[in-house]
Amino acid sequence: MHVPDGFFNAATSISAGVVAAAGVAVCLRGARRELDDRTAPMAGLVAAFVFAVQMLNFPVAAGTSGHLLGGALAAILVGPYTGVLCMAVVLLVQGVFFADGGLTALGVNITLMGLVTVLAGWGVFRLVTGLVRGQVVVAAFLAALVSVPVSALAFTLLFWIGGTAPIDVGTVAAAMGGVHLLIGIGEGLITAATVGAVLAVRPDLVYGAAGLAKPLVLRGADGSGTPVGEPEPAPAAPGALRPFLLGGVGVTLVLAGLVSFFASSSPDGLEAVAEDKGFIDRAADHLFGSWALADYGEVGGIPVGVAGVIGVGLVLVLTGAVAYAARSRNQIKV
Amino acid sequence: MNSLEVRQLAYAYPDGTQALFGVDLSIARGERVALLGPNGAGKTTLVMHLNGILTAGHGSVTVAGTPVRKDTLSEVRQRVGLVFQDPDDQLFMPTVRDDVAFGPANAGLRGEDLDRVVKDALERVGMLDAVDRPPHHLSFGQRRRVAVATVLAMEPEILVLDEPSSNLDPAARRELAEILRSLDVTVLMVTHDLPYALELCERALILSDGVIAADGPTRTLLSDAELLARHRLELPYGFAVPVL
Amino acid sequence: MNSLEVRQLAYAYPDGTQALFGVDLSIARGERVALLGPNGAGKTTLVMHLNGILTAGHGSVTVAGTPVRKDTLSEVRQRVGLVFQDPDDQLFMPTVRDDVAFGPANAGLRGEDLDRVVKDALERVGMLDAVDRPPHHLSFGQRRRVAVATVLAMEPEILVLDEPSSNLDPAARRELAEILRSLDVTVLMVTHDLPYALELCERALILSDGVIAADGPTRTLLSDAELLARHRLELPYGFAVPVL
Amino acid sequence: MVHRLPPQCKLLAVLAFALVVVATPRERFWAFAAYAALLGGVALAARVPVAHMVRRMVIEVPFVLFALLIPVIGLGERITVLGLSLSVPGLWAAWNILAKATLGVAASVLLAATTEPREVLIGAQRLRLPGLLVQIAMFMLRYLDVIMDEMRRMRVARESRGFEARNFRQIPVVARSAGALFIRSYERGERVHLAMLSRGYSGRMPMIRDISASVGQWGTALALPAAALAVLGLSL
Ligand SMILES: Nc1ncnc2c1ncn2[C@@H]1O[C@H](COP(=O)(O)OP(=O)(O)OP(=O)(O)O)[C@@H](O)[C@H]1O
Ligand SMILES: Nc1ncnc2c1ncn2[C@@H]1O[C@H](COP(=O)(O)OP(=O)(O)OP(=O)(O)O)[C@@H](O)[C@H]1O
Ligand SMILES: [Mg+2]
Ligand SMILES: [Mg+2]
Repeated sequence: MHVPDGFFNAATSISAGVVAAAGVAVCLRGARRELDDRTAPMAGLVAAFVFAVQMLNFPVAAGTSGHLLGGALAAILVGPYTGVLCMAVVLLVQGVFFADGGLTALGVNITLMGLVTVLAGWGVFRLVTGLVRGQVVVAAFLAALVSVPVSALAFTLLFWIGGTAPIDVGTVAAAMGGVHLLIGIGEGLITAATVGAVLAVRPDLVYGAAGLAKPLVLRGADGSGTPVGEPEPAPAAPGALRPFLLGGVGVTLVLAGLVSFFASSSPDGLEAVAEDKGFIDRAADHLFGSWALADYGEVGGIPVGVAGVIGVGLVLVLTGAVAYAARSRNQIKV
Repeated sequence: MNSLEVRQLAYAYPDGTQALFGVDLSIARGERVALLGPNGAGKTTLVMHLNGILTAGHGSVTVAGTPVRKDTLSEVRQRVGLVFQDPDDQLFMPTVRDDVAFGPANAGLRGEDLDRVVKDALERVGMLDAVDRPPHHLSFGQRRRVAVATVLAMEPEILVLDEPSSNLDPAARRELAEILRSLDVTVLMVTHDLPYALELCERALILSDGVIAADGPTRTLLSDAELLARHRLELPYGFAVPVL
Repeated sequence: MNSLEVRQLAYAYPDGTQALFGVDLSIARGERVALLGPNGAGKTTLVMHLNGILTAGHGSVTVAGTPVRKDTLSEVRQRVGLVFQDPDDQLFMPTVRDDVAFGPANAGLRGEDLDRVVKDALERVGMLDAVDRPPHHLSFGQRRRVAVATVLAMEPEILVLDEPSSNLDPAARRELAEILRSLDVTVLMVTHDLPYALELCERALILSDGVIAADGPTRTLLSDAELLARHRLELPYGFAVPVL
Repeated sequence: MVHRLPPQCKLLAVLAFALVVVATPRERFWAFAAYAALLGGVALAARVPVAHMVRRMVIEVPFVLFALLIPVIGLGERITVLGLSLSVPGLWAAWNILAKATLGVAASVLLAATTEPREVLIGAQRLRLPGLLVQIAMFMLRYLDVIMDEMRRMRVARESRGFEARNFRQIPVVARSAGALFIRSYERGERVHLAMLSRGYSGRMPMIRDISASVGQWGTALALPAAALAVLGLSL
């Protein structure tokens, strides 16, 4: 999904650049709180890891293949602020050294693959860990799963607003969302496997899942042991709904903000929307019905934020349901 | 004032494995001390505390009178030079030259002085020819030598070496001994090579199961076959402690 | 039929450094041979050709009559067990058990047989206690032992070891010698530990600057101080070649 | 000469060039030809082999495919080309993306081919990119080596014990090693970082070489975007 130069018009590229720069600036301040003096090496390592696994292509149905985005993984391992920084650096390095993603599209790329994936991933992660305490791996799976289609929908939306080609946003969103839901499953599996493995041997490395330290033992000359030191206090249970809401609202705000911000640069799109009265029906129809890009010739354009917001909402509801199911199963077991 | 003072040091790795169970030792300025012990005894773990790479879970470490704490780390690291057991952990720059220059450059050295220090350190370990090669393209023994050079270039007061002679060819092993003897610094050397310990160090410590099990003149310890055997140590076949 | 046949083997690394300049050697079935030589001589490079990790730039390698080629690789690797110089190159699975089981499982072993083989190999190197720990959380010496176990578990016909005794504690060093003596396989062992070579191997090769510089009974080579000195080899201080 | 220019000059030049390219209206065919010629000139002066350029530009392929799809799914007026019904705005858009993306990729490849990554980052620092970002990027490049190395080691280790990744069923093995890879490289990275700290690292790479740029060097570097801008001006 690395957007090259020339994909978006200049206004969109620059506006996205402003959004990205603002986001990164906020994260630069927040990151220091997350990791103190180890920020740079830790983030660098996660960035390198994300970069490396982005080269792992896995097959998705119908002859396409996807690769890891890594936003959710980064957020879970080093926290959301540092996570955004990691993604920004990955994209920067890819753009500058590997010509992967255009230099003028850096803002778009950071917004879509950094800000959106991290926010969506982290929001879902907090929601699920808040609902079912200790299910970090499940939460990681869902977070990663959701982050991919959300990012794809954001891309579609942005392209519809400020892209250099006219498209039918509904069909493209449906197609993009569908394919990326599948890619999201791959993303979710790899993320869950990685987080699970790290959790098993270095729980201290998973942000927010701080482990319980055993007390140390001192051994005398006779071989007898005396315990010393007090175990560290257990981390406070993450607040259930509030962080999630913040995350979810954040994602929606970013999308909505982008929509209104770019509306002016794309009058044709707006006019088309204005003409199209029954757009909600149409949107639902497209989201669920027309995977095969059947009627692209006929439609003039589809609701702006609506497709995106519906997409986001749908995904959140879905995750909520899955999390709820997971919790009730958990309770039965206990 | 002692160069190194360790009091009741205990440490557990993040995964819960406790490696040190209350280590006590002190080493005077200018002493050369061998640290012996079986695999997994905690030698490397102990050594990593001496310049604050690991932080004591309990107890204290004092280097030349300065306690090792967050706020004293940079001073401590200036004084203690540590050669890691695995040279790949130690070498990280794109060329051998940059790697050896890294420490002195951080200490403020520049230009010709820097070049001279780098050349000197590499010459001592016989790796001057490789100065422009990337470290990860060297043979294992060559990497170990460069690792030693990076630390020599910093001219530390206290030199801590974790199995420096392993993977060195026999001549390099002897040359390293000569270098260490020629320096006027405190040396703590982890080794499984008991003849080497005897050759270089007057005093030896045995670390076993995370505590110091013996401390005394190397010659005395190595003559006590029973003590050695208790800690999985033994003199190699064909070797006899030379009579003075 | 010879276990190993190397003919005119030359090799240059991708960065242009030529490490081997025409190596010739042959080792008969059941022999135990030591490969000696200074740092950077090309020992590791040579050894990596013996199971096809590196591919000959010129010349040929034949293992038990099978030439090492792309299409014979899996057969060759079944026969040749290689213990790397750096245990981190060898261990990659999340637990010690998985790592030791990896080779036999690839060869088709399952269930109880697999468990038995794993347990057996770990017991031999004294690491059975660590069976469920992640290998990268072991001490260096412990990792080296597990690395040896991964290869023992594959029961290869030809065992190639790159400095297996470095970082081992003295008792483990002796135990490894006993294991190697107890196995009825061909052994090629790279080492800088000349007494160890003398103890274990009847025959020795000296590789120097990418060619074989000497080949003969270990005892004879080690008694030739001048030959040794030419190749940066020397017997350690306090060691005398024991009289038979 | 291109190789020796200070990295901050080159970085800024490439960025400015890409901006000019993106800002060029898509109807001005010959402006794009002139840009391509400019890049060709730089590549010639820097002696970057054509084969290298081509190989590195493969990265663009997925988006070329996407661009080719746009005329098919695009909206608006349609024409028929070789029996295919294509959208005219879609065709324009595809051309626009192909031309601009290709030029952008070529410029980046040229930059990467003539400058060490570490230098680019030092240059970026000079251009006031936040220090923390530069540091993260430095560590990323450093650890990329570590991770690639660990990946290679793990692959060799697997293969030398009889593993062949041909079979679909062996995916679990690879998946299991992904987690192990992270921890391994993390812990090695951690130790390397500690080794740096124990040799006095304080968050900034020591400047072993000085890289300040002279006015002349700025002039040389900015000649590229200036020429591009001139082309744009002329084409209006
Ligand atoms: N990163 C780690 N995580 C968890 N446990 C570890 C780690 N490193 C070492 N250990 C364990 O701590 C104990 C002490 O290890 P240490 O590396 O200090 O031993 P050592 O005396 O240096 O051994 P060797 O002679 O083999 O190098 C061992 O039981 C080891 O398994
Ligand atoms: N990956 C590599 N790339 C380039 N050159 C290399 C690489 N590995 C080793 N070399 C070079 O090849 C030569 C032989 O190296 P090799 O590792 O075979 O030596 P060795 O005999 O095993 O030494 P040691 O006793 O130190 O392990 C050396 O000059 C070394 O610098
Ligand atoms: Mg150790
Ligand atoms: Mg070697």
